[in-house]
Amino acid sequence: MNKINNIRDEFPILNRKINNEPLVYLDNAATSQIPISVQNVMREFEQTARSNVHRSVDTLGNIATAKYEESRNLVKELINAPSQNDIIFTSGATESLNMIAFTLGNKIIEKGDEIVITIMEHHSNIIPWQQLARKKQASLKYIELCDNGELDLADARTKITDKTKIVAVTHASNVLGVINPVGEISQIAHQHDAIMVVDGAQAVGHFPVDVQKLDADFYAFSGHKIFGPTGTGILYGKQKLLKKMPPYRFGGEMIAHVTRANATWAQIPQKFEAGTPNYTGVIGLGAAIEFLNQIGIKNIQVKEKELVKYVLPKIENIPGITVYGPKEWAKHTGVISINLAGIHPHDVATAFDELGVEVRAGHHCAEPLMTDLGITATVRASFDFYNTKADADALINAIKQTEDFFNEFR
Amino acid sequence: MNKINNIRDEFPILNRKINNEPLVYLDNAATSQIPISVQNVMREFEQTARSNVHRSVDTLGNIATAKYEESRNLVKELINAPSQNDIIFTSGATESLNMIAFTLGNKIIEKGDEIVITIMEHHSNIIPWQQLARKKQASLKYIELCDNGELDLADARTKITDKTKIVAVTHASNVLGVINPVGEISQIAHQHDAIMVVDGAQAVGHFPVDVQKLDADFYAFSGHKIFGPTGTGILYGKQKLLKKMPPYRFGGEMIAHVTRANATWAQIPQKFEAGTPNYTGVIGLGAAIEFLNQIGIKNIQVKEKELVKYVLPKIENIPGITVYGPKEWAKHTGVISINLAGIHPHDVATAFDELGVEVRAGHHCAEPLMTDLGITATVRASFDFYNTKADADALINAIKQTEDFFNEFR
Amino acid sequence: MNLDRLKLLYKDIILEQANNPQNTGRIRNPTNETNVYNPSCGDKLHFTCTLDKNKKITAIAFEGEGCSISQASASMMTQVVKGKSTKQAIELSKIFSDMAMGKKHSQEDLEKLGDAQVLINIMQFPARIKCATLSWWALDRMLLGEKRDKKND
Amino acid sequence: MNLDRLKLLYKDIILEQANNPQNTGRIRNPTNETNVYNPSCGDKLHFTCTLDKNKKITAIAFEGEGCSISQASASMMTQVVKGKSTKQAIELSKIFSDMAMGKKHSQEDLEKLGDAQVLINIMQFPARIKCATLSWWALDRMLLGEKRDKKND
Ligand SMILES: Cc1ncc(COP(=O)(O)O)c(C=O)c1O
Ligand SMILES: Cc1ncc(COP(=O)(O)O)c(C=O)c1O
Repeated sequence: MNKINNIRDEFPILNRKINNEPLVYLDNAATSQIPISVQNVMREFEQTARSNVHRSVDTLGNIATAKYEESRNLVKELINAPSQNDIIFTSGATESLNMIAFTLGNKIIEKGDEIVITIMEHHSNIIPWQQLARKKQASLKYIELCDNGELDLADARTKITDKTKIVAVTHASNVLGVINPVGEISQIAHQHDAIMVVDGAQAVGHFPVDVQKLDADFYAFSGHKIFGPTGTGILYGKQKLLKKMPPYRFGGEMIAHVTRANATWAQIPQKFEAGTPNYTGVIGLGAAIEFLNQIGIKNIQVKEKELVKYVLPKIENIPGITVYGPKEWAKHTGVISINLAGIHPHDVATAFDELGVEVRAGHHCAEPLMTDLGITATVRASFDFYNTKADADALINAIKQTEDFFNEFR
Repeated sequence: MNKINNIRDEFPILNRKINNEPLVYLDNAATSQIPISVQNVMREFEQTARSNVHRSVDTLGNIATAKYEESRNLVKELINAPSQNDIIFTSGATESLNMIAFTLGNKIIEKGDEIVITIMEHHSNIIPWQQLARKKQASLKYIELCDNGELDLADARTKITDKTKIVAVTHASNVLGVINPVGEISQIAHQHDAIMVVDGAQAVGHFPVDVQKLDADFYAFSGHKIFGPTGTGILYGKQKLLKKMPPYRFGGEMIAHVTRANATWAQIPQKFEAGTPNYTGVIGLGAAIEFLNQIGIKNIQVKEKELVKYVLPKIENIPGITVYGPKEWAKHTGVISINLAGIHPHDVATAFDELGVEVRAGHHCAEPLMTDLGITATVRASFDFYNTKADADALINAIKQTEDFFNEFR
Repeated sequence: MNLDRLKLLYKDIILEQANNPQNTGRIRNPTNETNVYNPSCGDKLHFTCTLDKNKKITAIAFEGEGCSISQASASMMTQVVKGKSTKQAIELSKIFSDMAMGKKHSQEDLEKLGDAQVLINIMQFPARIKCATLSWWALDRMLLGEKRDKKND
Repeated sequence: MNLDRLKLLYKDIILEQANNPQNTGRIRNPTNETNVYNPSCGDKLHFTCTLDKNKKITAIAFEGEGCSISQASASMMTQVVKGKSTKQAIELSKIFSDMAMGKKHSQEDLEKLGDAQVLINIMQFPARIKCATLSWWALDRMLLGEKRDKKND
């Protein structure tokens, strides 16, 4: 745990000021900060071995390719995939999810089929399925929430039927801060021979993820949310499904043989990685995973729990506050969405910003959920392991001051 | 010009050794090196303002968004686009080209239509069109080469007809080192109401590019080939075509409004930038363009010409050498593809690597061109402005030593 | 650590207007209307107006959800342009947008904006400029058509 | 600045075999065949062989283009496995692949590889290991089916 306490040195941004106040960075669900050590790995690579990967017999290309593939291995281990050939590098969770919908989804979904998602999904895990369903005259069904802000597993059992071909569920919500029972939903999906897609954008880096235990068919997440570089993402897929999956994009590196009239594809995973990949980014992603491993994902989980245990009851005690999602801290990730009675979330965020507290206000790319909750936006504070109790206190104070400021007028 | 001479300090990698020999980096067509100043801009951003872009009312998000959009403006100016709303950020030239094929291409191509490309295209500008043509039962036609290694403009006039809906041509070849008359082809395409797509991956950063003068409808290129970070790319498109173009990928940032059943799209260009973009990469890309501007694209062009003028005749004079593409240095970019009689390109590249000379051996993602030339691979040396006459001499020496080594045996 | 600077932005009149916005709802049988959307925060507003034969704005209204800045700005915009000619309205929009961007402008011009001029400090809150300019952009769009789209980006 | 170290890799026998590869072409009516492809350089080779009732390799041939390492390796592989049982051939493939990766192996094992053991220095040229292992991987594929696909990746 000591490692965690000194770890803020790895993130110099945490020492900056915002509007003359010390930065309190509580927007980790949007993007997490990146450690110096990860930046150094990329810098070192760029200054000593930058070279395009694959299809090369020179020393530099060989070093770059080896490092790139080493990151694939680190990802495999991070999520306990059976093989590193099950790991496809993408530009982010959004691309990972689109890739499934546009390739395998497009191939298997037919008129009358059903795709089941949940009402708490991020747009990146809604619109690809929604548009696929529209194109194919299939139907898109939503698993609803219980009153306690959790997913309604009984509803999942009703919505997933033998007509269901794909079930796509977020592992952890970017609005409600709830962790979904994806293992159970996976079982239900498989009982109906449906493919289980898990959006892990808010899960990986916060608690241990084991794609085999979850029995997920696909698992998607982003590098920039796990202390890695932007422009990197991952799609894990079961080999047997990747074998059926047509290529997503065409170009260099993903081919076996090209003639004027046709082309054949390289082996998996290269088949799905057309063009020069974000190789420096992927190497940085590997460094970010090593950073994660060094701290220990379980330590991160404990630290985040501690912060939520400290701050959530305090928030709930402030008059005029609505908290969305589960009310018990034990059921919460570091993501906490709230509203202040009668004050618009953007006005709240501007007030918080005056106090150095950086949160996100808006629909968080989850408009159907907002509609379902009867609101248009929330204020979201999202904690990561490098946040402190002082950050939590600053948030509490910001809420109170903001209420005072706007209520004074009324 | 002095700026150019001291500029190697910006690229520490150029001081490294390969197999105990000083590195002679002649693989710039695959990926160019990245200056320290560009790395510093990204590092500075990551350490002081890293934050997700768009949809944010906090200070950090606002700084990040402003810098991100400033890069868009720099790209606009670099290629003289009419508006920064014509610039879409992608992950690379490959994605840019796929984007057109999968969206507008998919929308407009019908059975019996024709798509015209050239035989010297990179796979990234072949396979998307080839697969689109196959899917739509359209035909894919190739503009052939003249005997002198240049594109046959007369053939272009025959191949492009009123049935042609799309013409896709590389601005400069990544194998032959020839610059194509894309302005003229653009005219021909427009006479037949076809859309002109230009692959600028080997052009931008080497000589001035003006998309309006070329009258290109679309123009694609990659950041990692213009001294920028990996995982960044650009698609320029004429506004009137972008307005007709359906979205490419679905997710966050690209929507106006989402309900359970449907979604509407954000304005151009956000409509085409789904998910968290590679924002740090794009900010680095902006820095790379500023670096380019500081040196002066014309100075780069002059320097590259000088090197080619020096080295090409020397190469041609070595017995047993075949040079592909134009024979005159004046018609050449820094890209020079050769073969050594009776020695396989991979064996050549291994020998060169022993001498510190990093080139690329293979089909260079241009298999149809290789087939057309009656070969399977070439050795490609590609010069950039930071290369020197000493690098050119090292290449000449490497060729001679390699010939001696392998010929001794016979 | 306090919110004093916030008073530059949230003046009483702004919070008043935000809590009791004027000219809300829809005009029946409008001659012009538009939907606008602020991509940086998700606010959506719908505007309707009626132009008479002389291109005078005889009625104008808005509806939709948003923060207090965008609600107040919409309310103040509709109040100041009601009764103005299209040309005058477009001129006011230009003045407002210049003011919001921190460009220089004469006191005389500013006064033409009526209550809306209290938003002058918006330029000190760059993340919120779009909240203030959204309804003026909508006015342009409603009166001039979509060709002015680029302005708010 | 010279090419002395290259002699570790390009021994006379390798260049000889590359210039005059043995067992080229195609077996007629093969019992097994496979296409392999080296994604790191683009080499493509096609292999055919005939197994008799006892699973002995009675004939084997290859065709296709490639560098001198892959040509020599294919030529030497076909020579050493001809007449061997499937089991023996797979064992040789394992020895070769271990050798190429720099794993330890007994002198006795190495000698089973015949001429092919001259490729032992390939491990000092990591970028070329696949050129050497390609035809052995093809052998596995041809004899065992595609389930061994991962090996060469
Ligand atoms: C739950 C969830 N899914 C998907 C995404 C999309 O990730 P990205 O924007 O990195 O592609 C996000 C992040 O915003 C998210 O929170
Ligand atoms: C002419 C040409 N087009 C397209 C590409 C593809 O670029 P990228 O791999 O960066 O997507 C390349 C680079 O390899 C190229 O040389």
